[in-house]
Amino acid sequence: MLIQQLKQAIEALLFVAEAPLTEQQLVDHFAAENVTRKQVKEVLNELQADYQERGVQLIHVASGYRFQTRSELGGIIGRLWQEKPVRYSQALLETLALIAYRQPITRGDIEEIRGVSVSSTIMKTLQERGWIKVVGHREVPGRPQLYATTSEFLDYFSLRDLSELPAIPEPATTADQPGQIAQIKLEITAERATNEE
Amino acid sequence: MLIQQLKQAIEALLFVAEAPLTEQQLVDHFAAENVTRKQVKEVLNELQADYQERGVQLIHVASGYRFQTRSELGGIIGRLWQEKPVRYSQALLETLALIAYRQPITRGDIEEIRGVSVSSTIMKTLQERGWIKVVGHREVPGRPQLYATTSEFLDYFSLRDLSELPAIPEPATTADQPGQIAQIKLEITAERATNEE
Amino acid sequence: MRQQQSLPLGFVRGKPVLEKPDDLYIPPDALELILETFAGPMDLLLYLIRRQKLDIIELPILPITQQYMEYVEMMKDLKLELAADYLVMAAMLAEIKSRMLLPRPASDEEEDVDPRAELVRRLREYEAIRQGAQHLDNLPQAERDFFVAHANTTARETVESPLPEVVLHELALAMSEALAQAKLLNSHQVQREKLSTRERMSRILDLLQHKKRLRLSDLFEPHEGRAGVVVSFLAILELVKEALVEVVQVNPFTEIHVTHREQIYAHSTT
Repeated sequence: MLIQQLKQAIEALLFVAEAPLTEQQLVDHFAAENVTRKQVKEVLNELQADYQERGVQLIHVASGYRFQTRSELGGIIGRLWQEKPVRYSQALLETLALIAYRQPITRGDIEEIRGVSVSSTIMKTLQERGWIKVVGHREVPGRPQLYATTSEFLDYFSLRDLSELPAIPEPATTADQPGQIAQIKLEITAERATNEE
Repeated sequence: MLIQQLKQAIEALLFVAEAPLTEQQLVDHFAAENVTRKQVKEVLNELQADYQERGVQLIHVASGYRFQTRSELGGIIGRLWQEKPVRYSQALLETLALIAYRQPITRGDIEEIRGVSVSSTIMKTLQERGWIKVVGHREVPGRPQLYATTSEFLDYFSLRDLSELPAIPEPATTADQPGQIAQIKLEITAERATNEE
Repeated sequence: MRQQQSLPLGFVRGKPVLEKPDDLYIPPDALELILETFAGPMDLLLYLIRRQKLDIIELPILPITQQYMEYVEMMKDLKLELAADYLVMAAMLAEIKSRMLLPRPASDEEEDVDPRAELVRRLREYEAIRQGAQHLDNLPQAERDFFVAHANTTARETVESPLPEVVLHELALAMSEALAQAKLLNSHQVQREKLSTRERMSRILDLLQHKKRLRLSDLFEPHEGRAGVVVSFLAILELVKEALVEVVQVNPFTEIHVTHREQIYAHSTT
């Protein structure tokens, strides 16, 4: 397969696939043509460059590559539809930020930091949107659920991974450190257990 | 609005609109920016030229302009939706077997042997596949159709004639099964070997 | 009347509402707005600190507590149903204040922890999270700032779903299963010999679909040899036995015909 044909095919695939496509999915798609990973990478890079200044761009998000419109055009394109885009409340954004930046985290942790009880509506909304999920339990009385963000969350905010989130200050350490270290250890255990399932 | 911005916006709009967009719809969309029909036309022409050699092309269809994949790529793109072949049901296989081994046979005969009614879907599937056909009617009330296998059936299974159909194996359900006992023994041995590892 | 200073009643679209209307009338909608203004007591506390341009680390507990209480009192005055969380914070501030006021025993100096430390930690963490929330809000969001781009394709329509595969062995197994179900295995032993006959039966019936009458002699193909003739003959006998065809000879020594039974009826009625 000529690289020019491969480029056209990958471009077309990315425009018609229902979800973002990963490098691996693309390599697999062309298994019959013996297309190498290197070729796929090369084509993706070329396409990203080609579309740099266009109305749509090739973006690498958590679940793969997809074409999406330039962010600056949001307002103009939004006119196509009657409804205005949803604006999220401060409470929801703070809850989401806590889960995103401090995951895995329990509802209790969120309430402690925000100083208010977390509304069930907010947690339900976040889960229904597929942005957060339960990744385990903290092994303390009551075994509270530990929440983390999903790849849908990253996709929605056009991010590839959590490291792309703009930085915020690290949590301040408290006097009673040993307790916190033990806690972190437990969290990791819980997460591992979930992954093995 | 700069022509460059307008081009990006129209390009993005055509990629997100649910249906093709007409020149008029585009002019209306930019009413607030005083974009002229001439400008829209110009942008559309430019976009058509830009995408001439790409994996997707800007096509003018009856209801307007839309981006669509190059027709030559059909086969490669179609693979995205290519399903893994499913398996036929036991009921279908038994019906086919009865027709093959006991032809010419009526649906009633098959039902009598299998003890359950034969679904019309199964008969339709087998006929559509070209494996069975009606070769006549039994002259009894209702004149039921007599089914037989076809030469496509023989071709599919690489048989010269029906006499090459394999002899029917003993069903696995009967009690005296030296073969099965041996098999169980082997399984236990295999399991032990695994445990010893 | 309580002294107002410049405490905001709340924020409307991010802008602080500083003045209570002179006539003390607050439209019901505004009350709710005020309630929803702060995302919680931490938010309020942080606002008070920032407004006074104070340092969180050096948290001046006395003025902050005083201002916080004023705000809470004002909310009570306005008959707002105050969230319990605000009162919890008020109690916490009061406790810290009282501990600050108590003289510290010299002997405990090593274990002495600033009573504000925990609140300061929480405030800093909350401030960080507020920043995080702001970052999230500023990130490009799907369906607000960007839209996933799609092109049309006809490729999908041309996809044919592959037909299931069957191997011969499966067919034999299925037959065995079907017969086992009917407990008819013994009486239905299928012999290879007989299968050729059954195939020939199907063929004769099929021929009769197109030609109503077949000459018996046409059913014997000389090139098949003796075995072929036998198979055809057995097939015809089997078809007659199963009452699927009729063999007719109008006069002795004339051509023998094989016809569909239906055909006989047709002739006899006309």
